[in-house]
Amino acid sequence: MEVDLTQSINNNLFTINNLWMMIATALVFIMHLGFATLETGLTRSKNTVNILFKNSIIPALGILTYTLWGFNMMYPGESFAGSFFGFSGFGVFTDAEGLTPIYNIGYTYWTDFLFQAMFAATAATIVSGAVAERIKLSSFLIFSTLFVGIVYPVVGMWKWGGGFLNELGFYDFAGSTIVHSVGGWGALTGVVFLGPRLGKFGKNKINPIPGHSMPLAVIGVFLLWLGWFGFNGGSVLSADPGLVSLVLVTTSLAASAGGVSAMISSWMYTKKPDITMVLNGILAGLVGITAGADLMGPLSSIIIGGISGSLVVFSVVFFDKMKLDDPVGAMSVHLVCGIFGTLAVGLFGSKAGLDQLWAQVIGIASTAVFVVISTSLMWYVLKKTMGIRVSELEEVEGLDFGEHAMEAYPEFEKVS
Amino acid sequence: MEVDLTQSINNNLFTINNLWMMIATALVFIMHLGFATLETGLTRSKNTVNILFKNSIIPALGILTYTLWGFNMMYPGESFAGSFFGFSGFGVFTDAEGLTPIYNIGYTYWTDFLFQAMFAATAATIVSGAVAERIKLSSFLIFSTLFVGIVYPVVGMWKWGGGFLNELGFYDFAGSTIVHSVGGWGALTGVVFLGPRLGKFGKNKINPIPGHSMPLAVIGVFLLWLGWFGFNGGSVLSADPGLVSLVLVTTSLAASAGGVSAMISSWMYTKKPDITMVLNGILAGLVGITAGADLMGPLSSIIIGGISGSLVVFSVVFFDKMKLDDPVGAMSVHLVCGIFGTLAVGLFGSKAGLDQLWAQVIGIASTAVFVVISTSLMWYVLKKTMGIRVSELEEVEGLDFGEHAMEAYPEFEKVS
Amino acid sequence: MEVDLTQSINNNLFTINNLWMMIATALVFIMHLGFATLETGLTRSKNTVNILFKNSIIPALGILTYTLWGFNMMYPGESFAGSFFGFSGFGVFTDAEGLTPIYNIGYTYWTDFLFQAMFAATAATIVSGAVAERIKLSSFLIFSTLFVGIVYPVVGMWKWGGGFLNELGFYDFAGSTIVHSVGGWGALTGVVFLGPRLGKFGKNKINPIPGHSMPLAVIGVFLLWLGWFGFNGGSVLSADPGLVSLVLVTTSLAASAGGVSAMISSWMYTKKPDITMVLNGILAGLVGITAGADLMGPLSSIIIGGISGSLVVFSVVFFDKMKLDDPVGAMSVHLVCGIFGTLAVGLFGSKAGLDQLWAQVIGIASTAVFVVISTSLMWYVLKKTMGIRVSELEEVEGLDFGEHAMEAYPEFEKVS
Amino acid sequence: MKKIEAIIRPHKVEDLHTALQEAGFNGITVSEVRGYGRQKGHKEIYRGSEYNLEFVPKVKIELVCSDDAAENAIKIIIETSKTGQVGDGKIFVFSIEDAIRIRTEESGEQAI
Amino acid sequence: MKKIEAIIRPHKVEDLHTALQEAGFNGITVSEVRGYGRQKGHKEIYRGSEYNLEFVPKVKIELVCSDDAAENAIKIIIETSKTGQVGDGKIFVFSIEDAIRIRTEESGEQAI
Amino acid sequence: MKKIEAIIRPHKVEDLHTALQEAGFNGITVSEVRGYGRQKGHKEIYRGSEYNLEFVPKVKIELVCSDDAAENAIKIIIETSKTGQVGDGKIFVFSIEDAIRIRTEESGEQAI
Ligand SMILES: Nc1ncnc2c1ncn2[C@@H]1O[C@H](COP(=O)(O)OP(=O)(O)O)[C@@H](O)[C@H]1O
Ligand SMILES: Nc1ncnc2c1ncn2[C@@H]1O[C@H](COP(=O)(O)OP(=O)(O)O)[C@@H](O)[C@H]1O
Ligand SMILES: Nc1ncnc2c1ncn2[C@@H]1O[C@H](COP(=O)(O)OP(=O)(O)O)[C@@H](O)[C@H]1O
Repeated sequence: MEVDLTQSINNNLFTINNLWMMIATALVFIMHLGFATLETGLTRSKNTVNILFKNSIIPALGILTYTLWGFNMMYPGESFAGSFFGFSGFGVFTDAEGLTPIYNIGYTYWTDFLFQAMFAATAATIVSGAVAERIKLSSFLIFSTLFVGIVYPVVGMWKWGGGFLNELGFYDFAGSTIVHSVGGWGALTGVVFLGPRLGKFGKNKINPIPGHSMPLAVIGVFLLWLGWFGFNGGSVLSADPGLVSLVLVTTSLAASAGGVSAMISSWMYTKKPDITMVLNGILAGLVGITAGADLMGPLSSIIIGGISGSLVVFSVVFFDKMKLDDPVGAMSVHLVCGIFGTLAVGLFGSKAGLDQLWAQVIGIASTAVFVVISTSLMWYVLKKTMGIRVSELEEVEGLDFGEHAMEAYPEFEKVS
Repeated sequence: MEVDLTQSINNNLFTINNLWMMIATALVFIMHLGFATLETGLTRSKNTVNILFKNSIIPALGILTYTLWGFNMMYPGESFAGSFFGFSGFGVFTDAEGLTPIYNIGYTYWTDFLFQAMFAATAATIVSGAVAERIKLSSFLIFSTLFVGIVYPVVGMWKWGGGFLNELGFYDFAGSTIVHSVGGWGALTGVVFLGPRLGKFGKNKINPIPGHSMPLAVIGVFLLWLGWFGFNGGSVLSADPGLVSLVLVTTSLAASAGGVSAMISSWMYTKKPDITMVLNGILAGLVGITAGADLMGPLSSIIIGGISGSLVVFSVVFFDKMKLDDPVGAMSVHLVCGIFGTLAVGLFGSKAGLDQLWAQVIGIASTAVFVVISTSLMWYVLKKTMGIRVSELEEVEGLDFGEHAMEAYPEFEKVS
Repeated sequence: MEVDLTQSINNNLFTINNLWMMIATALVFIMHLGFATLETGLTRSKNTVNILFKNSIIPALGILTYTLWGFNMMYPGESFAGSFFGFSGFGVFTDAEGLTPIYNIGYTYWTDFLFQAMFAATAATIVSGAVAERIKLSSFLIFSTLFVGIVYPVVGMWKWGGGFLNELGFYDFAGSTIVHSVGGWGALTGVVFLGPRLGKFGKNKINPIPGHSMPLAVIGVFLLWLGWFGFNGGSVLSADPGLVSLVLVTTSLAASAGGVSAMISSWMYTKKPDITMVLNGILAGLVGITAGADLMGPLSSIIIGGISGSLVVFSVVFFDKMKLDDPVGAMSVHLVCGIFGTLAVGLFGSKAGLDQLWAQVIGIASTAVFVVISTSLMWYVLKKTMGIRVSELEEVEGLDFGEHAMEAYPEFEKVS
Repeated sequence: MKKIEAIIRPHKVEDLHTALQEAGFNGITVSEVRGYGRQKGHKEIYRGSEYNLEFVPKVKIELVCSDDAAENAIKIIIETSKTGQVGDGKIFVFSIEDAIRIRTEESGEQAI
Repeated sequence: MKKIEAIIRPHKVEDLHTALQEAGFNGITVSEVRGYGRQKGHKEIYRGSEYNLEFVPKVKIELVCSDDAAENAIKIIIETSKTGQVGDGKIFVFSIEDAIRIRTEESGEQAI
Repeated sequence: MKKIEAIIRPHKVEDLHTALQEAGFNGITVSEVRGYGRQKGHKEIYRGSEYNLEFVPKVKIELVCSDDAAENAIKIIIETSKTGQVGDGKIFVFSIEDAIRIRTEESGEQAI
């Protein structure tokens, strides 16, 4: 009888944990809308249909790829895993056990799969922003499918699937490296292979190309912050009250500090408070805290967020100076702050120390090497075969005409 | 003492289940914003205030009507129910028992009521999109009130309230028929009685009337997908880990497959990838899976979503050919895919079989007959008395002027 | 052994409760996006960057201030609290006990803190709308920091921190007075000190200044309604099934009744149904029910919401007549309906009675006195030192140019 | 050559465009304007206050043609744009010194 | 008849409109333009880079009137639109061959 | 004095503006229009139906200058705006009776 009671209690805990993980999944899902509106807001209206199209279809493609093979490549299970690569077959499937605490006290097999699938698609979405306003749709779709389907799960397996980075002691709570800088490196190679948008860099002159709708950008950032509650909070992998609530606090403090610090930096640097910098600062804080969101206290979170927020301001300016054209600042947010956040695990919080720092450096470096090489290869092959950039005329007229024969705001006379 | 423990454990389970049902309620609520932005985005800006007005007031009216009598008409309880109609009195009320597991292990009386009330209003919102840009506001409000207050609860009672469709073995998990095709039939009769928008059909020519804002449409679809986690996931009526997580997976897979399949179909059909088709494809997949979201595995979900996604593309074209003018594609999404999804229960998944298929056909047919007749009557009477269509001049100038004396985007010179 | 079981059961309940409180926190967070879009929609596009900036940075500043000292000022704990003021030191910190049911069966220390921090920032956001389109950014940021950091926690402590209003029997469930009318009084003094926008009041003539985007306003109101599920539902401070679900029902019924009643009032008053009034009516109903959301039945909720919805319509007109220029109607919604809602606790529901009514009046009055005096002082000092209003030229050209050197919608030719 | 400017109701643009095309006018330029005239604009309502929106949305059509063709163009504009209600709009006729086609640098009547 | 085109500051439109109305001018057409001139536009900032927004938002007023009334119209425009700061704008005066009211087909001065 | 109106491709505005500035033309007015001409517009697709978007986005440049300067202005416009593809646009030249600078009330060539 007592056994029965214990099991009921256990089942209840399982149900609670699983409930939180499902909600976290929904929150990560809504990040895709966040990315869609942010990227749309920060680009020109003549490319809006194109950006919306990419950001609507990527989650769909990502979830399908992950179903077909990605999940089993990233989490192959012990019997199918090496240190660098593993695979346990195509498709997703579970027996009855997968729906009980025997599978995992924190979630069912299905929740596990869906939560990870939502994560996977975010990596490709990060690239989407950086290459916006000039990339060919068909090439981008192929790139994204390979990126979500191969590059992301391979790196993910190194750490979360039990691969060599995990053995090595590398720590990345919710993916400053595994998700954000993977996306960031893919963005960087994309930007290099594509080149800047027409008119972005004059001789000795950087021409800002303002995005067409600040309200959309703000909607995006708030939705991303909201989604991050699931991204980081869900990475606890249970509803553990102390840990999840700590993670939400560190996440929010880093976001707040990132926003305020970016406001101050940009106000001092350009003499005017720049809303796009505040928005990027908030995201920078979020990315920065992601690797160690469960290890930090309030003060460390504020410091990490604050540093990230300033970093992003100068990073945006730096990439502009390097003539690397990233319309939405994806590299500054996800790559630069992803790296910083990963290092921060060795510098602040309960794991700080030289050994840890070294493990973090190895994690960052091996990810960099693999993603840069594999994505460069992908871009190279795509460039040589089908081409990755739209024609000049198409770029000038807008990708909405060229790729979609459609306008995002087709009205001419409002009252016609 | 053990009894006490068992009861505490039971109470905890009740609290968890109820928590999920409340969250599902909130998710279904946000679908109303999804409908509002989707319909606004797919119509012209001169009718934007009107559409926003309808979509803002419908949930309010729907919830109130449901409070006053709808809930008790749809769920009359055994003692007040016939096979076709039941009613247990006006208003909502519960004693203390309604707040304990004795009422239901999955939710309190209040949660039950509110979850169902949020559902109810969606049916009317479906109609709103199809009749947009030409319907008289006052007539529409009367229609909606009757629709949510009578048509929807009557059909709902047939199945979910324990009526004849339930006895017959008809299966409709979360309402492909009971919600979506009910809305869809109401949309169809509305479209027939109203006629097309001015200028939509020339001689031998279909004139597309593009919606004014694709970002709004995308926001709408993502919010609807999010809301569907509550719509389908909440229809489990408890937080059962295995079942709810399965439902979220089948829901997401069908949505993804719907989007991808619509992309492919429209790309092949018109030679360009059409964002509005991808959006409708996602919704089509969601509607399609709704009847059997708890019965399918991953593969069946992908197939059902995929078929729905193609179906919607050709259905939009078909209704255009039939000169049935539906600005947002509500009939294609909710009616066509609602029917297909209901049939799919007999074709795929754990209930597939000829008997089941037959039960599904009867459910679809009886719903069709009742909704078509009752709504036709309503439209007919409204048309003969107060009229259902605005004047030609008002339609040309926009309903925002005529019905509201207001503009959605009133700025002329941005800097005045 | 039984002790162990009891404790496990207790821990499960703690985990559930805490889960709901974290979700409520996320819902309150999203209200900030609701305020941002609502206020942006109801103002002119030349001030859009400015409004978005304020609404993006306020939550960040608010959360940080609350971390540094606000939380400890509002909830000082018994040992540090007087009747009117208390403080238990800087920063947030907890030992292991704070993460167990010993701290509180409903939530961990971290959840407690974050939920309250999200609440705090809403008070400043309320002011932001009323003073929009003419206030100097730097002065507003200082005002907001002091407002969230001092005014709000002091009043909050009177009731929720165990101060004199609590002892007196004053009742304010989720903050009709403590949050909304605090914000509302701050808005009123701000409006008085600033004066109306240029061109708002001609001689004997009120010139409406329409907001630039109704879709944004609608998005805002729906997000606020959604957030209110957390605002009111979370104020139960546990996941108690009966109480939370009742609160969600009363909240939704009041919102619905508010919307419908505002529709009817405005339709009768101006002969046209006014969407902005419906939106304000929904918010009015929400504010009105907030003080007694756990005390009312369905009928009282509908009555309270209905009265609030009419009140807001006539209040907007009244403030216009008094030449108090409030671009978004913040005073009508938050102040007027905040007061009414607080009184409603003495008039309807389970606590109704003369004694209670008297306690409510005292709570309203003491809040009024303190907030009006303290904020007037702040506005006065700011006005005399750095100034609180932008120059006439800046106001005419828009604050986006003057304060930010940026445009919200910078495109001139859409296709350039 | 003449330049004809017509201020018309927005929903008449398509009909006019079709009619002009059929009559052999192969180019026009269209822009969005707001007009004030005898047609006094709508009463609008915003948050409980009424106000008069004095400016009415109109469309301006610009058409350059040979002196001979002008009369016909004017006829077509009147035919398609007239509803008989106040606010139908105006036609203004200017003489123009020269027209140049940028692509070919042709000038005069060849250019149009 | 004359056509007067004035490029003015956007926030002057309402005053000008009122003044013209009071002086008996019963019709104008207004449109949104961007101008470049001695007034050099704003410095704008976007993501850490400054740039000069050279074009300034302006409003174009078009007014057709009889030869006699033109002088008065010009006076009114100058009076209401002048601030003395660079960027007040310009008035251009054209002669116009004919004006037609579409509704009535009246032409010449009757039409305006 | 002359008024030159040019209808050009939107993405040519910046180049033209720079070139005019360098040549000493210190003021222009720019507005957004849609044009129909030999360039026949795009095929667009919406929800499975194709349609032809006949009007193409163009920009109208208005420039007032002295009679002597007109030729040079025209030359510059042609040089910077010509791509040789159908749709490059048109230049129309008008004579203008007077120009007045509102700020100073100067008139004639001083005003521009
Ligand atoms: N004197 C004028 N100068 C310039 N535009 C004018 C003038 N009079 C009228 N218009 C334009 O013509 C439009 C229609 O004129 P209105 O007087 O309202 O009607 P109608 O043309 O039927 O007499 C106005 O909205 C305005 O744009
Ligand atoms: N030569 C010109 N041709 C056409 N428009 C002009 C010309 N010069 C100025 N403008 C218009 O007049 C506006 C005001 O001119 P500007 O030189 O800035 O100030 P001001 O009129 O005070 O001298 C400009 O923004 C432009 O729209
Ligand atoms: N007769 C005309 N009257 C007014 N505008 C014209 C006329 N013809 C052409 N345009 C304008 O010039 C633009 C370009 O003309 P188009 O015939 O397409 O190419 P091209 O100038 O290369 O011959 C058109 O889009 C239209 O705006």
